[in-house]
Amino acid sequence: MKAQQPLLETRGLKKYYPIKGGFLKRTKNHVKAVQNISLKVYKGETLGIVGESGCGKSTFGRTILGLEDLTDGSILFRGEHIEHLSDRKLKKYKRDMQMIFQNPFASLNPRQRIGSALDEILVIHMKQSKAERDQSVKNLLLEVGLKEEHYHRYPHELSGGQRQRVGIARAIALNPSLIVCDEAVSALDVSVQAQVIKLLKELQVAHDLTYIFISHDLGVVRHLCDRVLVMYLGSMVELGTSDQIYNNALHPYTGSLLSAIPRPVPGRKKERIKLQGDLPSASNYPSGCPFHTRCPIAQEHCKMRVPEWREVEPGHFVACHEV
Amino acid sequence: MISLVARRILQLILLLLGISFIVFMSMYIAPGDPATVIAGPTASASDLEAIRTNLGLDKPVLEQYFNYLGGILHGDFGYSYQTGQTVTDAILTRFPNTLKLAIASMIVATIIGIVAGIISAIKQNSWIDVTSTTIALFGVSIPNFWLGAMLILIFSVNLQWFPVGGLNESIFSISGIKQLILPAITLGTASAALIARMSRSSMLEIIQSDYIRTAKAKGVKQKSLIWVHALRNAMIPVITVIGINFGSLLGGTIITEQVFAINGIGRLMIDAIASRDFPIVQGTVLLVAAIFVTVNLIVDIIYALIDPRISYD
Amino acid sequence: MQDNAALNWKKPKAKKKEKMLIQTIKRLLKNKLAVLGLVIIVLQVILAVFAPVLVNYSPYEQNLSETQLGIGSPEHLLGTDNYGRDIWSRLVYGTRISLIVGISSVGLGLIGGLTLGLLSGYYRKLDGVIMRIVDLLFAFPGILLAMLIIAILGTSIVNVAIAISIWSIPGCARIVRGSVLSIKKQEYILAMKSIGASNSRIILKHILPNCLAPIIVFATMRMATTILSTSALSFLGLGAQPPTPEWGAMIADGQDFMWTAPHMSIVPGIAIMLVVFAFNVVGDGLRDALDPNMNLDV
Amino acid sequence: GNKSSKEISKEKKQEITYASTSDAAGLSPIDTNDSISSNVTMQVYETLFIQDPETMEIKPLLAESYDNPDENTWTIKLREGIKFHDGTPFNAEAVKYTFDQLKDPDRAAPRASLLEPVDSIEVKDEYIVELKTKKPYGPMLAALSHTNAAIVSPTADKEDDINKDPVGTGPFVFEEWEEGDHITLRRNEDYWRDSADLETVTFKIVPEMSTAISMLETGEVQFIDNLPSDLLPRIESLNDVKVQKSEGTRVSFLGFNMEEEPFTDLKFRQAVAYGIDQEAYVNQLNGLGIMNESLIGPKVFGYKEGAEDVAYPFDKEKAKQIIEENGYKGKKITLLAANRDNYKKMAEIVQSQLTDIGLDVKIETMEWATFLDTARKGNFEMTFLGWANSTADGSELLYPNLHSDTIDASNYTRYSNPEFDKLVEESRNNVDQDERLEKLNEANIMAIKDAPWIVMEHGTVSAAYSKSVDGLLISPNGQWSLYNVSRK
Amino acid sequence: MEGLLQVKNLEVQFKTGKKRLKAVRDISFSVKRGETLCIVGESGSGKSITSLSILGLLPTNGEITKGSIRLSKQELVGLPEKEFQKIRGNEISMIFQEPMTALNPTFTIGFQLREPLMIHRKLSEETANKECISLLKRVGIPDPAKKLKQFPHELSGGMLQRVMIAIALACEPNLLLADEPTTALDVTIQAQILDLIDDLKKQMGMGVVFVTHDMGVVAEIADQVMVIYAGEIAEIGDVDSIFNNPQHPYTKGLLGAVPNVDEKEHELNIIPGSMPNLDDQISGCRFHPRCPYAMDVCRKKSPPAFRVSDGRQSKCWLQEVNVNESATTIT
Ligand SMILES: Nc1ncnc2c1ncn2[C@@H]1O[C@H](COP(=O)(O)OP(=O)(O)OP(=O)(O)O)[C@@H](O)[C@H]1O
Ligand SMILES: Nc1ncnc2c1ncn2[C@@H]1O[C@H](COP(=O)(O)OP(=O)(O)OP(=O)(O)O)[C@@H](O)[C@H]1O
Ligand SMILES: [Mg+2]
Ligand SMILES: [Mg+2]
Repeated sequence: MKAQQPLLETRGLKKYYPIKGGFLKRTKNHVKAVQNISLKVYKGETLGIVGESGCGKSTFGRTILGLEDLTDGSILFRGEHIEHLSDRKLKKYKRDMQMIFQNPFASLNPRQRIGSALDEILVIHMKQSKAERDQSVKNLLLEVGLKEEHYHRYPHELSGGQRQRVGIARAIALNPSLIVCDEAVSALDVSVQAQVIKLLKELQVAHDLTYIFISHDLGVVRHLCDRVLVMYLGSMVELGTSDQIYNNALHPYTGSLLSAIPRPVPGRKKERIKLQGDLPSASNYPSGCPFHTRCPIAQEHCKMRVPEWREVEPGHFVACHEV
Repeated sequence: MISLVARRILQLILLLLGISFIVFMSMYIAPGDPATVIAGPTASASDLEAIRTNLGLDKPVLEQYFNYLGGILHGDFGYSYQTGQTVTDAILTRFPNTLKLAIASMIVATIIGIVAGIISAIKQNSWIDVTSTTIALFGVSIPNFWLGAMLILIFSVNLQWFPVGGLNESIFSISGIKQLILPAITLGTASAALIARMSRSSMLEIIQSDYIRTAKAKGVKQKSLIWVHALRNAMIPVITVIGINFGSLLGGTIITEQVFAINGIGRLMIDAIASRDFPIVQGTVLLVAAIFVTVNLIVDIIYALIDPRISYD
Repeated sequence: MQDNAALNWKKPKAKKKEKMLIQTIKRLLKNKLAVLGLVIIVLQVILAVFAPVLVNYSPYEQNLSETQLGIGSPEHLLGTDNYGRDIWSRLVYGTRISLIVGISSVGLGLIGGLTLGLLSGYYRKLDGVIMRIVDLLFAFPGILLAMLIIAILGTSIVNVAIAISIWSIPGCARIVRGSVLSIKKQEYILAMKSIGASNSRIILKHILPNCLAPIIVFATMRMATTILSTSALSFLGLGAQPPTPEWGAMIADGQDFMWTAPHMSIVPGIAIMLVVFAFNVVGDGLRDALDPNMNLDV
Repeated sequence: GNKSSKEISKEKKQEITYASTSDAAGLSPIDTNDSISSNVTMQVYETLFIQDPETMEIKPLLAESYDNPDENTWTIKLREGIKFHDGTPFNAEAVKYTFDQLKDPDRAAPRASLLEPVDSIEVKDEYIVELKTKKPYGPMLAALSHTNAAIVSPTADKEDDINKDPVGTGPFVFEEWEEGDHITLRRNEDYWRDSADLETVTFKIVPEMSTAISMLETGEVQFIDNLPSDLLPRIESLNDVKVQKSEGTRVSFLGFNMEEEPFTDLKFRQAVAYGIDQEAYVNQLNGLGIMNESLIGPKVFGYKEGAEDVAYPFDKEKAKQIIEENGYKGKKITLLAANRDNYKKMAEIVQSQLTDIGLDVKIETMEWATFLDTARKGNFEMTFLGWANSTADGSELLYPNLHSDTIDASNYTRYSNPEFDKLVEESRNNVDQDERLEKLNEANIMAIKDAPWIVMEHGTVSAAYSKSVDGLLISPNGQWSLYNVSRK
Repeated sequence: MEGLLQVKNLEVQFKTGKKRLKAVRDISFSVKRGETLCIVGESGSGKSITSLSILGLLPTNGEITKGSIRLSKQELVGLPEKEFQKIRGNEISMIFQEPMTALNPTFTIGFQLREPLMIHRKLSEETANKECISLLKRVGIPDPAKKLKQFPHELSGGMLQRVMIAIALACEPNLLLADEPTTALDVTIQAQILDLIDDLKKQMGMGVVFVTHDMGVVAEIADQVMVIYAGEIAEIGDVDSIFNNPQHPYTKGLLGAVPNVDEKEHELNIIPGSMPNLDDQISGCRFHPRCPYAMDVCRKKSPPAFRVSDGRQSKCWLQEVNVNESATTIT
């Protein structure tokens, strides 16, 4: 697996949002939403990205899909640089990279019927006749477990799970190789979530899909992902196979995350690693290790130096001085 | 906040430049000649020529425009073609009246509009709601002159409560306030109707919001729920409407000023347009534009005051 | 076989679509006020279309010996005006012009306002420029604008519609911009971007339909102002030229007779109010009926 | 007889408020030309001569007498012992100064034409002034009695702006002008005749006539004039209000563009003339208009009874016949009408009447300034115009409106007829009033027959005032003096 | 432990158009002092509506059509609004799901926190402020005096939720309703909030009704669990037996659908289909279309609530088969 060329690779990806202010609206400061992310995603795998809310997971996802202009760094898709392509050239790659959004309701136009929402993608990308498109849409609906009758429904006439299935259908419509799932199951309740997870797995096999799976639900990530990236304040904190992460978490942040997951087993209360305070705001980015302000094992030098990104064991990377 | 004001002033200057140019050009393009109006139908061709030379209208337009701008830089907005009064004087004597009228009618409109809108939102679909909506709809479709004349007929001529016209007494006197009431109602009715509709829909949305439910869960009483918790949020969109409306009110005082014999900017402008008194037209348009922008700036500041999420720095 | 499938596929669709349209209409018809409004509008349209059949007198026919007859005169139901013309005939014929001017100038204003509003809301770079233009339009006196239009385009009823429509543009643009700004943040817009939809498609197919609700309210409220504005413009000689019957002008003409023959201005005044009322309630109803989220089960 | 009325009106405050539809343009007779301004200047300034409001006879006012040593010389003897409000003595110097200013091209006085024929003004003596003309100038006395020929205080004019702060010799002294709102005058206690009864006179600006009427009803104003015919029934229904109407000098007419087809054809003009029923129109004016088809109206010098008989009276059948015989049936014509006065009313009625005789007439209305521009350039087919003849002299009507010299200026219909021109010139360049009358009558008849205009009405002057107002008299040119007015 | 809240045979209906929809059907439960009852169930199953009915805050088109709700001895159904205002925020408090939208954006934290104190405890503004500071300290907010002057948007979600809790606890209520108070928060903050509620419950001896659909959360905090499905109680009982020995097929399905963090190869159990709409006509058991064990009787007759053991009920015909004669129907 590692030998092959990565499907997607990011090198030193940065995304800053300007904070404007003052007379003439000059940029005063930046929100460092994504800091220096270098990552390889291989064909057929599912890469999980976890982290607290606001740590830049979605921004990362949007940036690699070209929905945001990046600040610095490069994105390679199948070995080609795509970060500075014009919209028209990007269109070709857009077919190959799709996204499933968190909120199944907000990600569908409330005034557009399901059928026409799916049809529209085909109109944009495929030169097909109406009949052919109808057939494709029908197949798509069936493939994600919906029925023909849903073709004419409005989003509000579907249940949450069904809506998310539409979102998935939209993502796979063009037969992409990479799908970014941004909190794709977070808004669903467990029983529906299980259905959608199953569907994602089936589709992965059927279409040889690669997923980047963004979530803050560590249970779901555990269940779905081959490798997991842990992010904190826009930076990479730890990366490894899911076994490495879940069984042998090295970074104190990963540890505290894992300890906070409520287990569905009554009476078994694990000792939590409690973090002090809230996430510092991305605009007043801490010096040194971004985690030092809340780290239970922080030392003086953590405030000064940014920790290196080290490979501790094969495929297991971590950024921490104390490991 | 200071930087907001500074930026707006910069924008205002650019806007005024743009407007003055367009006004200048439109006066030039529009048919009608100030000299003919001044001289009247009797004038001979040479009379007209003399008047034109006298007013500087014989020069090329652009030269006229730049002369005008040059004058403005020295605080000289020119002289009325008709009366020879300086534009500044002409405007300053009338502006207080228009301002009084516009502010009074805005107050009338705001109070009536908001109260009516909120009551109909609380009693949604009740007869009060239907009545107030219907009145609001009629309010926007009553021509101003008609309403004004009716008010005069009923309240001035028949009941003799208010004087028919004029607006020259101090607003701090009873007679001054009496003079203001009918025109304010006339001018404010349409705005009141609009504000009522806006407040109603905005209020309806707010009272379904989560935080109102939270307040209820705290045991907050109905009255303070509406007038304390919901009002401030409901006002945010309404204030924009009030701001925009205030701008158009200033432009819309013409008919009210005519009907109530009020010596104001609206009448000055319309008379000036009718007599092609370009400097006065320019002056009044610039003034209205400046006020419009200022009012919108104030609206933005009020925004920031009632909605802490907005900050301008 | 594929053809067959496609055919089967299409059939229920056509049926279903029809049903949706009917459903919207049904939803609208459930709203009593909206039905009342519809009835008024339909009546007005009937009046406009069948004007010649519905009147006994030409709207232009003067009878200087029977001027200012009051309402309920045996020969003239709504009385006569100061030239002895039958007010009912003038009202009926006036429907044509006033409705056309009202609807077309609100329509034109919407086109202008929507364009500016959509562009400035969607493209941040255009926002500053367009909003300054809008400020300019707001601050520029309407009468002067109308004079410009006469100077450039000449006087005609079409130009009236144009002049009045320009007055609606800035308000409309602001409202649209506001909605666009909030709709733009919705996830489904991002979703459309992620599948590579062009900006024009996003604006026209996804943003526009979702910002219609406030526009409907604006447009219906605007009808009144518009019809009344024609009378303000007749002062400039812009507008329907006499003796054309037009409601705004009829009200303005009746102004001097408000004390002696009030029906001359009240009758067209009520006609305008009815139109405004009708369009408003239908607009409100339509907004609700078109909203797919409203659970107005039929 | 103002002394006696003063006794009677002891208890009533001697004040009057007049509602004016618009503001004065200025308060200097030299620099203004509009009737609103002259309403005020009439009370503050005085002219050398004055027209009797009833008889229209011209009498000396500031002048004591005049003499014509020859046709081109006017020697005027002035009244002695009169002072301007600022104390400057009234004398021949003041008259010369005023007239020189009026004629000065640099001052661009709008009514410079009044003294245009005057060549020089000389001071012969402290109280004798001599005007010399190039050609004999018949309407000289009328011109000198024109309000814009009123005499101003030279000191005030040199030192101050009399347009803002007027100084004359009249019965009222200027007190205050709040532009756009009101003008206040006070009684001149040192007036050279008996002082006026009224202590204070206010000109209040009330643009809307119906508002002015309401104010008359509530007593906020006591006096309005120029009553619009449509509102007359309402005014007449008011208690405690008197309405005065009398014949005036104003004429309103339908003018043809004499340079445009088909108006070049006398037949066509005749047909239109036959087709118009002025009586039907005048009947709509509630008595505020007089039907007479003579161009020079009965109240204007130059009118001789019977002149109207040569006009083409209303005869629908005849009109139709001419239209049909000459192939004008269905002819498309645009009727231009300014949005002012009664022009729209005329337009609606005339349009209907001309439609009846087989023409296809469209009305085009315009706002005044645009109209003036358009009409002046001759961009019209036919239009309505009016002429308020403040000097009430027929040559002051015929010369500016129909003489070929004034084409491109005030001769909007572009009528050009050398024979007619000659008659008008003869009436102007003659100081023998009887001969002038003859010439004017001849010219009038010629123009009526030629029909460049169809007279719609001769105006009336009208006013409505509170019954407490006494002694108000409106002269046929619409002007009035408050000198003899009192409240009782 | 004494009985605090008694809900009996609660039924809630909504008016939409001409139809009436039953959102809550015949629900009964009780909560004692110091006890936490968790209501779990799919989205739309009626969890929020149940808790809102207790507080008398149903949406305007909703109404309680049957049943009784008693707080201590007081009947809440049909209580006049004026009386209810005295109870809300005082004896019963509620924490809502979205802290961001549940606080008024235009008022300071201080204002919103002061209010219940001033309304119910009639404190002066000054004393209320002091009280607020100690409340905020109690919910673990650093620098409380400064926070009082801040506006909701200036605080993070976790902070806001703590403020919400402080508001709810201001008058030391006997009963705390928490409607998904942690769903919008991420795990680390969720853990803090859960601990906080638990601590406070112990300190004050409140009864807590906790609405959630997260089984992990339930396991952590519940004493009693009520599983509801499509407006009906599927199963109710103490937390251990519900998790360790679920009786109702729906409860089993729900538990099986939770991914296990500790075991990668854990097979997710899928409940096929989706919850019926409120207006769907379903004969028999409302769960039967999705139930793997559905029998004939399930399609025909709606099951009664079978007693499984003390305080433990399951609304499923399987009970009759399993426990046959020992099962007692409770209505
Ligand atoms: N358009 C934007 N302008 C400015 N700041 C932004 C913008 N979008 C995101 N941010 C900021 O960037 C940071 C990362 O945001 P992002 O949405 O990527 O976080 P996330 O990890 O996806 O959070 P969540 O789990 O809540 O979705 C946050 O601090 C956010 O406030
Ligand atoms: N105002 C209303 N009018 C009509 N139906 C409503 C209304 N409010 C809620 N419902 C319906 O009542 C049912 C129960 O809603 P409720 O909010 O209690 O669900 P929930 O279990 O809290 O779901 P979630 O987990 O999504 O919060 C749902 O089907 C919902 O659609
Ligand atoms: Mg995100
Ligand atoms: Mg809920």
